[in-house]
Amino acid sequence: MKKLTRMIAVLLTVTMMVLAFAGCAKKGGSSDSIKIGLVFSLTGGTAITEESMYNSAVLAIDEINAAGGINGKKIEYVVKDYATDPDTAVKVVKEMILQDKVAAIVGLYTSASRVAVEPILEEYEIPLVYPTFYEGEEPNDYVIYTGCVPNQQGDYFVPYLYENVSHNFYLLGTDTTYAQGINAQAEALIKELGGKVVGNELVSSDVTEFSDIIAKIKSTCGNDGCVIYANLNGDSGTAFYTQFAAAGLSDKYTIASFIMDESFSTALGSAAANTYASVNYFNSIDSEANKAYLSAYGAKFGEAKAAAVTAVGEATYDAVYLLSKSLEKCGNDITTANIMANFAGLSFDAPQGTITVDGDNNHIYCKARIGLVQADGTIKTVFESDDVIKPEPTK
Amino acid sequence: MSHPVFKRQLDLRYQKKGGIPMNGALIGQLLVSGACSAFVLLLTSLGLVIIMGYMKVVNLAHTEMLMAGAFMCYYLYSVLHIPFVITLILAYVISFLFGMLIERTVICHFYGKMAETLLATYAISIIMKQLALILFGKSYKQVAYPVSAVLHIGPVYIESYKLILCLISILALVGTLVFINKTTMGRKIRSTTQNRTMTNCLGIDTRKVDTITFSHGMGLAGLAGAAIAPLSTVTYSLGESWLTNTFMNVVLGGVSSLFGTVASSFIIQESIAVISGFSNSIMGQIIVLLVVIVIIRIKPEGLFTPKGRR
Amino acid sequence: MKILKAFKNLPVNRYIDMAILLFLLVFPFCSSTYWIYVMSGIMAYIIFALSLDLLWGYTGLMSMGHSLLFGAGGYMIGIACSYINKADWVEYEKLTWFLSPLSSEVGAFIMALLLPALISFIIGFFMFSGKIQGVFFSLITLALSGVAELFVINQSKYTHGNSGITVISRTLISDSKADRMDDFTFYFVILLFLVLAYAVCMLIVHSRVGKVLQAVRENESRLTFFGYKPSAFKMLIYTVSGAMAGLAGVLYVRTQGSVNSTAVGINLATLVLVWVAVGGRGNLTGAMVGTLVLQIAETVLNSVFSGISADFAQYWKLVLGIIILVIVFVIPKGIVGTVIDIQQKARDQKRKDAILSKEE
Amino acid sequence: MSDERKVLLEVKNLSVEFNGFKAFTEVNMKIYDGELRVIIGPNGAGKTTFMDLVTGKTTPTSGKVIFDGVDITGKSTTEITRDYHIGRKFQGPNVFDNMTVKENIEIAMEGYNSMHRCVFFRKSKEFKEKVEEILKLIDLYDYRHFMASDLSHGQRQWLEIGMVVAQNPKLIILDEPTAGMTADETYKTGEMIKKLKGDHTLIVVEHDMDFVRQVAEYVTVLNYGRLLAEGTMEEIQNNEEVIAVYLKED
Repeated sequence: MKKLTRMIAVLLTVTMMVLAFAGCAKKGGSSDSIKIGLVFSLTGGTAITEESMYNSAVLAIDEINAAGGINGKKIEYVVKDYATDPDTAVKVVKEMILQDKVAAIVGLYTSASRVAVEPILEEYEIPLVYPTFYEGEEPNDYVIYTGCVPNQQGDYFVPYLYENVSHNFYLLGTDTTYAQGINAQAEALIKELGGKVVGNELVSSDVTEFSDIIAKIKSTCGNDGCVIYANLNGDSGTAFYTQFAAAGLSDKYTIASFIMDESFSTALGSAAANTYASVNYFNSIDSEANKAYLSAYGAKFGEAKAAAVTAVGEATYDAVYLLSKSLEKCGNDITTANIMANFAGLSFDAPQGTITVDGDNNHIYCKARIGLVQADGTIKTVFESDDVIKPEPTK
Repeated sequence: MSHPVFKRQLDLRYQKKGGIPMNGALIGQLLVSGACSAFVLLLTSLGLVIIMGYMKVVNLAHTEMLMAGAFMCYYLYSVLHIPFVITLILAYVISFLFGMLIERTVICHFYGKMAETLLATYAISIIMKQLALILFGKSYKQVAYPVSAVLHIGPVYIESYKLILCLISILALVGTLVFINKTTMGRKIRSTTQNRTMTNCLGIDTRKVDTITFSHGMGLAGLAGAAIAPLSTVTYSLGESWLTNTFMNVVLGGVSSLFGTVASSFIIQESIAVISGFSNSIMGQIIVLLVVIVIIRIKPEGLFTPKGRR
Repeated sequence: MKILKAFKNLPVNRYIDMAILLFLLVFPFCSSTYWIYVMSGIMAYIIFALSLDLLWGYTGLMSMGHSLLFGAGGYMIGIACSYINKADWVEYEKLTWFLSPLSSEVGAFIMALLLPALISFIIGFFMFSGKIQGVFFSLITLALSGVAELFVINQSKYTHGNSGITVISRTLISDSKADRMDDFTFYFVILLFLVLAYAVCMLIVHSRVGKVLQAVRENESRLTFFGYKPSAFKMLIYTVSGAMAGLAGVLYVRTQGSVNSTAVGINLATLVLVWVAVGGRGNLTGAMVGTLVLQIAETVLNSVFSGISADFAQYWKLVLGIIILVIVFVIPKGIVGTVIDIQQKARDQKRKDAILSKEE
Repeated sequence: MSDERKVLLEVKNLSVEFNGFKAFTEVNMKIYDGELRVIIGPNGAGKTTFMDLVTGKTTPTSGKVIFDGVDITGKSTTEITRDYHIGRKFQGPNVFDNMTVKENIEIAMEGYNSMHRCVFFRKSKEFKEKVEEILKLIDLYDYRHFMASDLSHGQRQWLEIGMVVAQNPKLIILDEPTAGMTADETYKTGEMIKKLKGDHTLIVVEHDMDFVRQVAEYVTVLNYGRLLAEGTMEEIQNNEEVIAVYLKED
């Protein structure tokens, strides 16, 4: 018996040792390729949104490699799942930096995960290209932001709605820093314009039952017409659109949302029809670059998936291309300082039009667009700013 | 640096508002909405209460069963165009059979061991969720409202589908009550809960009783999932949003009485609706949950425990 | 000789403890920085699991919301760090009165242990004096954890909402980058705390208090007939466990370099239950083994599966679920629980034989 | 029995009602210091209720319980056990299953049950000796490292008796100590109880008449929550009322 217990103890120790040594195995990068890391939620709460991001990143890498790579070097990539969990994001980003020795990282969607990995980027001095529109922050020295920020959305969205829809706004949002930020921005703009905020409400992200909020909207907005400025995430957002339409309020009031995108609109169908969206890219943009992007996407992942490509997907596509351009400029001297420096002023003819990295704050110049969701689920651009807009992430 | 106006507004947002002028019509509307929400909550927690109350099993896979039910609704009703009523019945039957499978293969080994059942149901919930992710893909799936009319009663409106949901909820409750209180099987279930050994001695196969109880609980969860599918979109993560609410409801209602669950559904949803009328709905949620806990402290067995033995 | 004999008579799990200690001591010398970091996080989680084992394994109080205390500790550090380093989202000038100790680094560390202890004391006082028992205790703690997550996200003035807070990593008390240790040193700091926490646990469970706690688990009402007040003991252990969970939170946050709302949430609360249950509860070793095994499995699975191919990556959680299910099936008492059982049976048999031969 | 002996426990007009059901009606009883009192009575006679009332598990509707000159009516179980030293053995063996025999006894040991006594507890030599002595008394010394759950039914009964003795109470209440035992074990238990008699006052509630004959000096008979008879074993055996009740039972 004693022998058995001892054997178990020894066995346990040995397994653990083997595990420890297995962890030591180093992969490293080869001389004829450049290794980058992709980190997206392949499982977890936001995996739906991040699917088009991941696909676009792979598409862009394949295209670049097919065109001969970067200065003759192929892009090699590792992909990690952070499962919409900031702690896991920290872990896998560290793994990519320390184990896989990546030169740069592309990915992440949630603000929590971005905030969580920033200290690691600073510590190991590895650049992250963050392809998500978000609430804006003091730019981090190691992050390139290829999504738009509120001043490239709301500054045009709110006045447009004020002019074209109604002077009354009911502000609604998931209790996130993002929704808080843009709703506060909207409130300020509405006051400046002379409009009226009739309601302002945050709900927790697990609310999928909106009876009481719809009742309040109906009661406070009355018969004057109203913009429901609803920045609700994920399941909560789709539930609101559905229930709002079912309550028969779509004719009286108009929903406008930063978060509305093609993955929502194609699924929601008529429930989302005639609602407004605002972001820098819509699937329906009529340009050669966009057509090429979507057809390549469709060929690789299926036509149905191409119809649900969203702004974050396109931003990831841009992110990989911008990164490759920056790496190209580095030549054989690929260091983080060079990569970051080369981003400044870099331009790319993206599917959404030409975008340029602002060297002052690592964000991109892009056009503001406002879209109207059609009954078939596509989003038609109804407004486009004349020129690209300077990003102001701390505004 | 920050835009001055924006900064000022950021400060403002911490003095949270949300309160709006109240009037009779709004209060009436909120009460009606609250009642609808209460029935939805009742429907979604019924299966959980039954499994917890009659079997002392904390079923962490409950909310994933809601999710599975919603997917059944999507594939049967939206894709195969089977009539909605039949879809609901099918959702119940399929979930019932699934519950049977789970009970026979997994849960039956762990009766009376709370930790083990918890672990097993947790593992099942992970597996169910990941399978849904892999099998049904990453996209939002929409189930159209089976009926879309909106009824107006004076100043108060109500969506016809919400009424139907209330009806489904009541039917599920009444059906369960009849099943538990009036049928032979129900008597067996109650006696098994009271005294397992004794029931066994009377020649009743308690294993069969357990299977039926668990399957019925899972069936109800599947039915509820199918019924709430049109309210939102159907995704693999649908279960997550129901976790806190359903468990909270069971805590307040007490596990030994279905009437307790009915009452607590109403108390929770009506108070959230009314409080959110005055202040913001998150604080409403937090306050209600804390009040619930205080109530339990005073009545540890839950609000409505049956007084004597019947 | 006497020592050798005492060593021989130890329960098998003490050998495993020694093996784990040996493993943890050797580990950093043969692993990469990444794995040292991963193991640091796991050790913080082990302290967390130990705190739950005191409560659940020894006292029979199944807290389904233990992360509430873990996160409370973590957030104290987070708030202090963002205030002291003036994070760009901080817009308040001064901390409110009850958070004012957070304006100093040492104060924050003390608060991070005291606040969870206070919270658990209040919850404990509230529940145990009201005879809330069994499944109700579990469900209420579960609900509290859910409420805490909502609350933390809602109080964005201090907590930065759902985005979470960045903290200076790999320091113990200091909030300045200059005092940062390297991964290797910090690993041993955490290991030291782990050994301390383990020692405290051992001290408690082998003391009379520990025996009383086990008696509470076994038969609470019987204990009152021996003149004990079980509620006082339950409050005591809940408070100690809370402080320990807070410590784990601090160490974890310092390893990760950030804290966010998932630290107080239901997800982590359920996870820690799973770790303890998989390892086997009520013997401390189980909590450690369970956490080690499952956390390493999670890390390796995620890494290996995404290494094979991206499409394969989404299967890792499925495999994790299946592993847990298999464990619960094959060894329902947990890994260590089963091993102890085997040894116990063998020893009992030996003693029985001895008694029989004496009688003859 | 002379009335000059010190009265340890006295109940005066003790009654209790559960939802209108009178479980215990106006009972008066005196138990003297150092006595071994056996209480018998058919099912539902109020034996368990009597023990619950004395140990504070049930609060009486009216009447008083006086222990050692102090009114302990309505005090909590913990107080009564700790401050007034009444120990109680339950009907089914009610022990701490997943703890060893020795640990069971140690938990029960007198005087270490307040919080600070537990925190600052060190095993003294006397403590160890006392534990050993009790283990030998209940004949479980060889089994001291066994889990209580691994013992036989009879051994578990003894263990609980040992635990009650470890409390060193002035009054020991034993509820059917021989339930489920073999004849041999029952006899052994009887001898054990006789050994205890000198140092403690004992109340034994029992069904087994052979056992009662073995140990009893003075017997109280309860029926329907009322005191039916009191007297020596001989008197009781010849009491017609008692015979009637017991015959009716059989």
